[in-house]
Amino acid sequence: MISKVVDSVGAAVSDISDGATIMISGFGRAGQPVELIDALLGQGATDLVVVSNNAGNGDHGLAALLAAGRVRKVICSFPRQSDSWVFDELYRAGKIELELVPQGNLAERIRAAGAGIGGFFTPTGYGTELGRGKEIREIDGRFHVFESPIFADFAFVSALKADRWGNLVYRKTSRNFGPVMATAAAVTVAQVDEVVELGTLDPEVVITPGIFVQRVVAVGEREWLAGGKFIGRRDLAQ
Amino acid sequence: MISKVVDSVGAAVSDISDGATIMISGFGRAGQPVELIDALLGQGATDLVVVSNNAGNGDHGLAALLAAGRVRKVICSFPRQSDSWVFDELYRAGKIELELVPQGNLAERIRAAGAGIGGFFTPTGYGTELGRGKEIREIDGRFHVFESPIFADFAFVSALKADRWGNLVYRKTSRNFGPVMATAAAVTVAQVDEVVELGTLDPEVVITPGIFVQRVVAVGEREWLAGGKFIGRRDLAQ
Amino acid sequence: MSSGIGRSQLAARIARDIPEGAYVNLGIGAPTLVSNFLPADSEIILHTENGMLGMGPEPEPGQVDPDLLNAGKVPVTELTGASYFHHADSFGMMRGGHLDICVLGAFQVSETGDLANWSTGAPNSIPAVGGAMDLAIGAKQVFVMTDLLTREGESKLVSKCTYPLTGLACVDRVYTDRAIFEVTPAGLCVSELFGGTTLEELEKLTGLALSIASAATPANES
Amino acid sequence: MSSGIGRSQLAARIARDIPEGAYVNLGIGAPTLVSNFLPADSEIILHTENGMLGMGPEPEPGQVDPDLLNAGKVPVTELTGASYFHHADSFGMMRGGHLDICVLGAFQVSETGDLANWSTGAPNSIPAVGGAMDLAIGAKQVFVMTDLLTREGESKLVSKCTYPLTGLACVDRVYTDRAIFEVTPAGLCVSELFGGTTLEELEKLTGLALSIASAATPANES
Repeated sequence: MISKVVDSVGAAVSDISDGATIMISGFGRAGQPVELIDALLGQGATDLVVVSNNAGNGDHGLAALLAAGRVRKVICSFPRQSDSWVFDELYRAGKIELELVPQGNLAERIRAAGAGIGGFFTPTGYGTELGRGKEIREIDGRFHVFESPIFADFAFVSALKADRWGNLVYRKTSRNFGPVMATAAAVTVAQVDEVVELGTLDPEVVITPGIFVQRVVAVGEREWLAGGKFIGRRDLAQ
Repeated sequence: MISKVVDSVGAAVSDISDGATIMISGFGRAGQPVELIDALLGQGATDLVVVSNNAGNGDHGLAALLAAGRVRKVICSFPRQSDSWVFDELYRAGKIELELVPQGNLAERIRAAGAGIGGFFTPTGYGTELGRGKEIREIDGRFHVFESPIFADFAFVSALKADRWGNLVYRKTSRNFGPVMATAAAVTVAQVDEVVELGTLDPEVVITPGIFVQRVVAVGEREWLAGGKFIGRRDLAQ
Repeated sequence: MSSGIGRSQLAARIARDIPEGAYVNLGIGAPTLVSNFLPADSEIILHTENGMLGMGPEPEPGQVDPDLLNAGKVPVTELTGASYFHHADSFGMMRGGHLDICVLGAFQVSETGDLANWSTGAPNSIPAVGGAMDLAIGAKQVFVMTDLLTREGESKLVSKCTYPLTGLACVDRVYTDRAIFEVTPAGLCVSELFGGTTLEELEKLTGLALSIASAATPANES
Repeated sequence: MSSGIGRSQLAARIARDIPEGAYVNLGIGAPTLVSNFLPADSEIILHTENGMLGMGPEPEPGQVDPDLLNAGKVPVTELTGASYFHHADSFGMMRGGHLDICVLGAFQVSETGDLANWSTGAPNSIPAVGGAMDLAIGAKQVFVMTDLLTREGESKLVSKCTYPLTGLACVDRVYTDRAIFEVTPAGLCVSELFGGTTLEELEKLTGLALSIASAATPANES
């Protein structure tokens, strides 16, 4: 019997080595796999490369990992946020590398890695600082920049539900980078509210097929849901 | 109020011009938009380029369009089937052009058109007749072939249900090329069993968002369903 | 000298140019205001690049859903007819030219429609681009919404951008507090004047040679 | 001279090399037989390139669903735990190296693992490739299932393919009715012999210099 379910977030991240490249889903706080990041913080791996849309909010999750000096480099589209003080300070102090990638190129480069595409031409970034030094090609009268796939050793994604085969469904805009990151990593770890019985997820609505997921760990229902139903929540900061 | 619903398949295809490029979803008979093809047959446009995985089965649908001499060129991965006699005869008689594309490259080239990718490198086809004459690049020790997007003037897709915004859901493996073709055409026409009230389709399970669909036409429930429930069917040939 | 119109008036003016049925992305900041002025009885479908079509307004108090944010990470709601998709699909939608209109803010727009809106290039700033470059090159029509002048009184319309570019020749129209400018092969053309502003004033404020559409003159004279 | 094993026996032998939990694509034709021999008590997840994981066996009579076909356009069923996806996602899955094993038929396989299985190059044939090239280069392990000889008695294992290629250096192992061959940097290595076949016979039938794995010898001697 196949079971990708692991008992704890600690077990799910135990074999991550120093120097690993880790993709972390989420757009701001939505879909950020906070429990897995916290487990990684406890696990101790350092010199990490993190691929994520943002570079941490407040003092928790990814920001805490950065603050602990465990991340050598961030590949992201939007590190600067109202509450990205941890990254800001490290960056200004020259203590962290940044590869800034336009958001669509970031998503597409991750997809390319997962889909076995060796590289692609995109109009995004042509003529800008972020296209500088890259191969340029005119295609059908429009200039394009060549972009390469981004692979990872691990991907952390945050989904709503999984079954023991690793099939995943997400919730609203917390889906964001999860489905593409799951395809691009050697080992994808999904944290979910709940592991459901095989057969519970409708095959038509599985967003990430289990082939892309190596480990599943349940972290309990998100606090703005009760029994799968939205119950409201005062604000985002809590 | 937005409504992409048109009353008849005839109205849905009325403005297709001679020389148009038309994508037709389906893998064999599954997901083939037969009613739209039949309407096109009646409509009269000729000198067409058809992009489809196969080149017609039996004497109906795409095969009938070919038999009527209305198709100048087929871009597909697998024209030869046990019942592809119409295409076979035209091809042997030199009466139809064929661009043969490996199936994954076909799907990815269509996706590229829809996603604004100017071209991409794929390992598929390298070192074969179907990669011959194409740009080759070694990437990370592996040889790749450069492939270009395929656009269309119209896409015909077959889905299960639509709403008036053009959101679509499919059924089982009849999904196949529909979702990517819908993104790659100037005008996408979806034939569906049923047009449902806006709000009936769960936003989490919409496979083709309405932005990719310009016209929707209901053709009645497929004969192996009754009230949305599978009722069985004797064989595929009927 | 004239004073132009306020930001809300400008948002309302932009909203008038968005037809029913349009798929629209409203950029972070001022462009978001445009949604307040879209007619309630016409269906316009808002896209947010973090994976949704059919985005609705901010939620009622107590109804904030942390899984339902817009590109500015502000809580939003879901309209009837909405759909969700992942980031690669969302940006494919943008890059593939499927959005009808996007409305963006700007630091500078050049006479040829180059846009600079992601970085001032200030030495100590944290660079962050997000989806700006994808939006700038992706939508069928790119509208810019901005004050004509910076706080320091410098024109945001320039002959050539000095700030880092977001995209080349990508802007179609610039809505400012003083006038609306069309980007044409012959340079910027004023199509509407606000608050008594004259073409001469605009040329003085921008330092650019501007043309004026014939339809724009009556608005100026009235 | 020995006679080798039958097609069902070969399918059963291949099935033994597929571990529980593997994601597997079985090519059209003979490889489909392998599914009949996968142990009922172990979960192996079958992929069909027209958009499904968790493919089940053919349906009961009267239960044919025209919307549920495999890559050979044969009606199949859906197992508990299945999922559907579109063609670009399905081929991304293949090309991206996510399938553990695919089993393909062949016209020819070369000593270096080149595969020819889509066209005989016959002048009047209709060319058709389908997903063969994507499967050949995509899976982590590519197994070929074939008779060693053609009906005309020619070896399908060759020093260099003469038929049009499907993929270069893509085959890992060839299961034939006479023996199993591993593709190694040093050429083909026999890892198992069937039905009394000897290495000498194989070298004579194929005209190739073959090596033999030490583990293969007992099977030969027994």
